[in-house]
Amino acid sequence: MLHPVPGSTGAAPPLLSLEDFTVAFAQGAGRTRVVHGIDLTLQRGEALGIVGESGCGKSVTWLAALRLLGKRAVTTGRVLLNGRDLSGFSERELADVRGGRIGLIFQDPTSCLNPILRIGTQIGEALRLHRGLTGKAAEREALRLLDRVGIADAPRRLRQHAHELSGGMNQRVMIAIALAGEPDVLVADEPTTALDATIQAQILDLIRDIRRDTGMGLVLISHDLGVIADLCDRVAVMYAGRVVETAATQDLLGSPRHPYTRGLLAALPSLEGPRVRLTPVGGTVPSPDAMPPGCAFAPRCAYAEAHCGNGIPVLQPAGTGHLSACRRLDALMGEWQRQAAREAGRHDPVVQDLDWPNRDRQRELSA
Amino acid sequence: MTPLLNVRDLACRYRVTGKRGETHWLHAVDGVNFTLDAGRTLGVVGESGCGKSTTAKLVLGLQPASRGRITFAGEPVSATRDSHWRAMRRRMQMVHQDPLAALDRRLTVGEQVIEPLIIHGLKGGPQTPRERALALFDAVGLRAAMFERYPHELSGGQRQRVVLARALVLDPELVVCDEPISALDVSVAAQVINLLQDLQGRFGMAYLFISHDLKVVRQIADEVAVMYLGRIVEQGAPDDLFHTPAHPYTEALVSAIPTVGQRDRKRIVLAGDPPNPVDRPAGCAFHPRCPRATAICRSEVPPLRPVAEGRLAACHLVPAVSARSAAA
Amino acid sequence: MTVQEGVLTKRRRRPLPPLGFIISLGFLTVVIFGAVFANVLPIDPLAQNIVDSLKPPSGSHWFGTDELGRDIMARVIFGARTSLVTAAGAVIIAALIGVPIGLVAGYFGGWRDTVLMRFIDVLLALPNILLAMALIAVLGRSQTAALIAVGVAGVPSFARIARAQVLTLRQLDFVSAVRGFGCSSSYIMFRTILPNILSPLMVQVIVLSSVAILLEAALAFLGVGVPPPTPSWGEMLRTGKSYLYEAPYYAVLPGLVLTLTILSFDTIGKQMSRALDPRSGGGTPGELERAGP
Amino acid sequence: GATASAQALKGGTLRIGVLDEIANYDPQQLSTVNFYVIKNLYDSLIEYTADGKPVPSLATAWKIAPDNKSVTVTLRDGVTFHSGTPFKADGVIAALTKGADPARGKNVYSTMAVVKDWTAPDDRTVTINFKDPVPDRQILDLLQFLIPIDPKGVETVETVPAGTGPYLLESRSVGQGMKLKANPNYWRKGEPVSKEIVFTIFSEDAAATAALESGAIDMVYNGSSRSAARLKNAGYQVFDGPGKLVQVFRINSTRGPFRNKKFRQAFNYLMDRDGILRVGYAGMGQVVALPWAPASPAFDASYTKTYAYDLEKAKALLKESGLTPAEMQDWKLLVNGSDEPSVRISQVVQATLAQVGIKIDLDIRQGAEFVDALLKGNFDAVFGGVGNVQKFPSRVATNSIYRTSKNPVLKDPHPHPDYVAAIAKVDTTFGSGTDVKASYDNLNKVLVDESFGIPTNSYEVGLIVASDKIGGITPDMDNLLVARTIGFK
Amino acid sequence: MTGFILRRLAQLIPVLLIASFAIWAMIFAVPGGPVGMMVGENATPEEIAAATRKLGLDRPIPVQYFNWLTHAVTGDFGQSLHSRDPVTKLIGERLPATLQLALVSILVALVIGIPVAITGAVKEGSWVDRLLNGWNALALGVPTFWLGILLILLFSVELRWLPSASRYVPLWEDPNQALRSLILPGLTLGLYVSGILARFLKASLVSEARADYVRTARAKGVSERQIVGHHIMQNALLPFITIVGLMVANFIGGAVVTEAVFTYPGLGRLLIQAISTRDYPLIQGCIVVILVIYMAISLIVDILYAVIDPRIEYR
Ligand SMILES: Nc1ncnc2c1ncn2[C@@H]1O[C@H](COP(=O)(O)OP(=O)(O)OP(=O)(O)O)[C@@H](O)[C@H]1O
Ligand SMILES: Nc1ncnc2c1ncn2[C@@H]1O[C@H](COP(=O)(O)OP(=O)(O)OP(=O)(O)O)[C@@H](O)[C@H]1O
Ligand SMILES: [Mg+2]
Ligand SMILES: [Mg+2]
Ligand code: NI
Repeated sequence: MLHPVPGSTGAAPPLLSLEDFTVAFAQGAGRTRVVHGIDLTLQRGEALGIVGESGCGKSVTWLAALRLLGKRAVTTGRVLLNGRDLSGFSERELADVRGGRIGLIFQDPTSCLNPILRIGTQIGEALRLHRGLTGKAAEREALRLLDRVGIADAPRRLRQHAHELSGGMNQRVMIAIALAGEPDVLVADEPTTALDATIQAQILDLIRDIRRDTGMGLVLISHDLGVIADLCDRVAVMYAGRVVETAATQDLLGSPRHPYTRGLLAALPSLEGPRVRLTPVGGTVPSPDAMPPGCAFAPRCAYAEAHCGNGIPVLQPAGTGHLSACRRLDALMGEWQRQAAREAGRHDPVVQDLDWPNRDRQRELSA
Repeated sequence: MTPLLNVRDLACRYRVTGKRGETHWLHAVDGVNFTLDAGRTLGVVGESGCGKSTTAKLVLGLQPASRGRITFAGEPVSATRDSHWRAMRRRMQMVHQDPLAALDRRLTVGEQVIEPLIIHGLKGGPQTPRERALALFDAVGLRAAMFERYPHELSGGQRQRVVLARALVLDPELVVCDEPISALDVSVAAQVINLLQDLQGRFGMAYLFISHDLKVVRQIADEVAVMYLGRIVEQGAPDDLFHTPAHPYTEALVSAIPTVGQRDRKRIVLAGDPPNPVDRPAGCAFHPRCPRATAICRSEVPPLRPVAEGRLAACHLVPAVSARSAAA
Repeated sequence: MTVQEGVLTKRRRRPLPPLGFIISLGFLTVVIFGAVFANVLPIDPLAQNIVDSLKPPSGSHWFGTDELGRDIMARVIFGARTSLVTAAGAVIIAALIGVPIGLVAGYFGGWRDTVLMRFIDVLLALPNILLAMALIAVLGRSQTAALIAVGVAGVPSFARIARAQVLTLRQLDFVSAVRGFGCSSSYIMFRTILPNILSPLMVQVIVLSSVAILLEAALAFLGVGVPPPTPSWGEMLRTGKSYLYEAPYYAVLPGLVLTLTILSFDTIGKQMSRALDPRSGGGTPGELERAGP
Repeated sequence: GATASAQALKGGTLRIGVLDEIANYDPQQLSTVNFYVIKNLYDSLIEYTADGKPVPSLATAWKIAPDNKSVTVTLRDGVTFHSGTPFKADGVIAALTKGADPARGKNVYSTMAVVKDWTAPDDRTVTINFKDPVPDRQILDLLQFLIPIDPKGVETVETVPAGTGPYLLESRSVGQGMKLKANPNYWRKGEPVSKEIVFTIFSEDAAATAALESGAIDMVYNGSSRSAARLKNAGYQVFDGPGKLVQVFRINSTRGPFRNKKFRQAFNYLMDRDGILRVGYAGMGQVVALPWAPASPAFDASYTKTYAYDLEKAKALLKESGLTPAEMQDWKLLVNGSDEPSVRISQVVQATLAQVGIKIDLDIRQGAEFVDALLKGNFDAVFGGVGNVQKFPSRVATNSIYRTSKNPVLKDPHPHPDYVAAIAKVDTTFGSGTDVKASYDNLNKVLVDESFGIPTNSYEVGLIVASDKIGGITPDMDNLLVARTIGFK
Repeated sequence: MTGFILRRLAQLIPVLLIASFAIWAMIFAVPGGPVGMMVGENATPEEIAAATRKLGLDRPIPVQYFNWLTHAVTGDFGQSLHSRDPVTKLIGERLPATLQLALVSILVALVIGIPVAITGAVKEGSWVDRLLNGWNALALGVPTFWLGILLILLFSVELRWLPSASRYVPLWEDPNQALRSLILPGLTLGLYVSGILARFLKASLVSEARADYVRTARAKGVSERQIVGHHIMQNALLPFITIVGLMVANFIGGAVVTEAVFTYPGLGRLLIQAISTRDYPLIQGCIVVILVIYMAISLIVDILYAVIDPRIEYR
């Protein structure tokens, strides 16, 4: 499937788009910027995956876009919902958007539910706010929603509290609450990270089904490429507060065009194929208040050259619907293609082990 | 040759208080058997609460078992804190999940690596404690300069290296790793996995490697045990086990793993939640969620028995192979 | 994937402490200075001048004189010494008894916990002031008695804090790790756990200091504290209260100093605990403790 | 004499602030805490006027036998106890019996020491016989002290009042106060004036005076001299009765440096009596060097001049004592912590002693602990008020420090035989001649010579501070509160 | 639930036994006995001996304790040695006074504390918050006896509006008089407690405000007002109940100082008086009552807590 490259707008405006969006936190007297200018679009009904290491700004971006981070977070840039900028919205208008146009679910479902209110009350609250339903009508709708998210024995569950339900069930409840406002987009922030593998599969299935039935858009945040690959049409890879690569899922997994994405893929152990030694990305993510100049990934990048330290690389086309923010994109693309051809069938490290403090000793050990 | 670690019919239960103050028994581990040879790695996988960590603590004698027997290099392991128990500590060590939590924020990492030597009074010997600790720093790939740092001044990967160095400083024969990489980022996790493998190659200790991530276990283990509700339901070589799971639970678990490579793979989605260990289902504990359960599954507990070459499974539906061919 | 990873690798710039904290610190410094150097100051809290009794504040007697013509300011300064010495001694006693109780109860649990905590419950159920008065009744009225009584009243709070801290710490991996090395229980309690709970205990020391000063003053106010003629703030309030008509300043001025001292301790304690609570953006216990290096 | 003015007074509810909780209703357990109820719930056999003249009360007449070995009392007719029982000789006998019983006699017991037995020839007459001849004044003191008790209520008198007094107990709330209401069958005509008395207990003098000033109460009984002095200036009425107490610096002469007579005598000069009177009692009272109130027959003002505050004389005596400075210091001054003036004057003495190089500590104790130390003689020195100083001189021996036998402080045998002899002399000298005077002079000389008690000043007890609306206050020899004549102007 | 309550009640017994024995043993360690106070300072040895015998104080301590205990379990706490009144009567007279003061103080504390806490939490970090923090520090730091003195100085000495000495008048008998008596001590005590309550409530409001479910509520589109009123407040009030309960429990015997300042006839002062006169049965009685009430209140709080908070189970 082809997606319009941002900028080459089609007929209708995208459902949701971020333009040069930045987020900073007030820190004492100064500010620490954690998201450094993001451009992202989400078409109606599309599923967009966001991956990246911990702390790269995946959650903050979306929470800040809906102004859910409180006063300490300062944002710039635009957040357009159907072409209207959310930053101009009053708290009231925004409240309608939250839950009404954009539903959110989070990582730890149990702590995300109010511990002393009944499940039914919490679903009912969303129904009242966004659909004006109360009393019997609300209850009927709540039952339908619980049914929809696959909770058996719904009438009883409505009267229970979060701690009486398992994590998987609570995540279903969260989804039901998100669905209550019949939103256009569901933003799911690591919805399965806290859940077991078998439960994770259930939830992912559920989200897929709901999307199929309602045509709702999806922003799925995860650090697990597997989860994203499972559900998303398109992926954006974030690194240190920036989007470094975005492409259709298959495209990105098949031929990653950014050294960081390649490194991420190479570091993943696999259940299939022969067992090979993993190739980790050395070093660690720079902290937001100590960003390297130029490309943030350069200090860890095996392909980095001197000029990577000057100026921040911008996203540039790297194929159809494929953007990558690397200064050496052209050079590397050629190199990788040659390498792929040469080593077809062999499983060799994609990237070199870089910041390994005792590289020589390491060799000796593995010998 | 006797195995390094031999666990027979291990069980552990906790007393829990119910809603109305009544006492229940929670069978966290319920009849676990396995052996582990020196220098080998046994991976243990299973869902949250299936008893992995409890098994680890029992094996190390950190907690008394309610049933069963553990022998370590021929000696029984008990949880009575006597001098024998203390001496045994030198030979078996543990690596925890969250490296930051596993380190004392108040001490430099160097001091913490030396601490076990001090506790065991190993101040003399060919190396001073500091030399020994520095040698291990080197082995786990930490610069000597980091010796004086505090845990929060290191990165996640570096902290886990410190934890490993500390575990190895007493030269243990067995290291129990309880989800050692779950708290780490993907790229850092790969560093630690590699390091674990390298260290085993160099020092030859055995690993009991616990994880809920099948992919990681496959990467590191020589043998895998799949646990479900306090029991091992399947055991075998990782590749075989993950490619041709014998037990329906293993099968579902493997198929549930989202993988980068295969999209739209047919998934077996299990219905329901993992059962409550307080009231275990009768018969095969897995039967309420098992798509293939039959009458016998509801009534009889399936024993863990050989089902193929080097493979054990606890399922009524999988035909057993004869003991002889299994032993081969 | 912990948040701390990002936060802790770099030490953040800490904002300047609030004004109240600085003022409190300044005030306490003055009080402590006065208490320590009271002896070398040219003042005598005991010198009587009966003819000049109950004179309002003036150039020669800034705080006025009391019923025996003694200089109230001199007595307030020496009273600081009584208060601070009693409070310090009491807090030390409370910590020396309470912390081990909490450590043992929390670490071992089981019957030791039950027995020790029942004991603490009894202490707790009796209001501090009554407990202290009962002890003073046994020990006789003296500074030592006041010190012990206030100290014993502070035992439960140390015991409970220590116990609660141990209960959380005991679960933590680094404690299990040390245990896994095969060390003794006392090693874990006193070498591993104790240093790690020092910071919350320090906060408690500050908080309890203000409580101890208050309690000491209250005892003196009720007439069972440090016996006269030793100057003591509470005793001055007690006596001053009966001269409310003739000499209102008598009760008001020492009370003001007492109040400011308590407020200062309180402010400092609060600032410290804020610094300790990572969620309120201060730092970690470890950081505060090693503020030097 | 009060009756005349009582005519002009209106009754009503008299609201009186007091500072103590009563111990009980037993009239024989007379202590300052009970002072405000006894004379209102009970009547004694006779009463004294302020200048010491005996007047009838429940006894209409009394006749002392010529040999001073018995007294015959005629009882008033038509009086009933609160229970309705008519007052007869058995009421007096009940009191005598109780008073002579060491277990129940309480304060009366020691006074009863001179009594041999008693007879009641008829319902209206009681004769009390003495072991030895007893001076007149001492006999009158006994009659004034004897309060008839309802024979039916004598066993429960601690909790249920059993008297004939002008008021009945209406209700009591422990720690808060009590309410008395007028006895409708009271035998004194036109009395009590006020129909109701509400006693409110204040734990502090300041609180009581504040209540008086705010108009919440009409008078304060037994408040401190200090606030009385202040309120007097503010226009309130202050009444001090004849029954003063004398503050005595009591010395345990069986201990430490106090065994040395010269050392003890130095204390006569070490007392800054004026300072003590001012600091302790706001100047209300007199400085004294002998344990007598001015109303006492043994009162002698000259001693006060002779033994005025004089550090030089004191130093000389201290030197004469031959004690080393170290020997002089090793003691503590016991202080009654519940008594504010004591705390203050003890500090004055402490400061004075420091000036002559004697450093001492104060041993401040409260309540039971203090009394315990006092009773056991467990102290080196202590300030304590002595009572009965306005009565027959030998009555001073009812106070523990002045006791001639079984002295709890000085123990037996009495270390000051001269003093014992002087008291005996007073007790056996009858009449009103010069020999009586001589026996008093001798006692005074011995008292200052032995110096085991150093009187400093007399002070008021049972002070009454009243708003100007109040009138008709009757003074009592012991300064007990006599409310029956009090009313509103 | 019944089982839970019974179990908790059963736990009370050993505490009471230990406490009462400890106190009994302790009061005999105290110098001075009740006899002196009873017989007076001028008493003779005979009187002392007679009184001692009469009180049964000449018997061995364990015997005395056992005697007391056998009576106490039947509800008979003996007589006050001093006033000869039954201990239960004496305590019964003071308890309502104490409870009345506790009630008024808690009301004052709640009326001041809750708005302060909510405003502070909502405006966290602003100057209003700082101001209120300062106010709280003041409420906590000003010793009650000094505050009491200042209040007396102002309202009684200067303005003469209110009595400086408070009395116990039952509220239902004469509300006006009762309030006049309660207003100063209630304010003194209430102000102090308001500081505790406000600090505590604010802390729990602030920490609840950081909880994940609050973010969920916002994400649902719930208005800020409702989030505070509905979600945060309800959760924060739960632990608050404990504190309020503890405070009330502490007032039963612990308001001694305020009682002393205003000469209020509370239980605490009765106990102090009993200690000072060595009135053994009264001391025991008071302490047992204070302990029982303390534990009863904490039990009630626990039950309330479990009833209100669905997460708590009866243990
Ligand atoms: N409230 C906050 N105040 C200050 N900094 C914050 C706050 N929330 C997040 N950050 C910082 O912002 C950065 C981005 O955080 P974010 O939560 O978006 O990461 P993430 O990509 O979602 O990571 P994870 O995978 O761990 O959820 C991090 O460095 C984090 O420390
Ligand atoms: N101290 C304890 N008291 C009571 N129950 C316990 C205790 N420790 C563990 N359990 C219970 O025992 C069961 C097994 O726990 P265990 O920690 O061994 O699981 P696990 O497999 O390690 O799970 P996870 O993957 O979440 O770490 C769980 O149901 C757990 O709730
Ligand atoms: Mg996140
Ligand atoms: Mg675990
Ligand atoms: Ni598409």
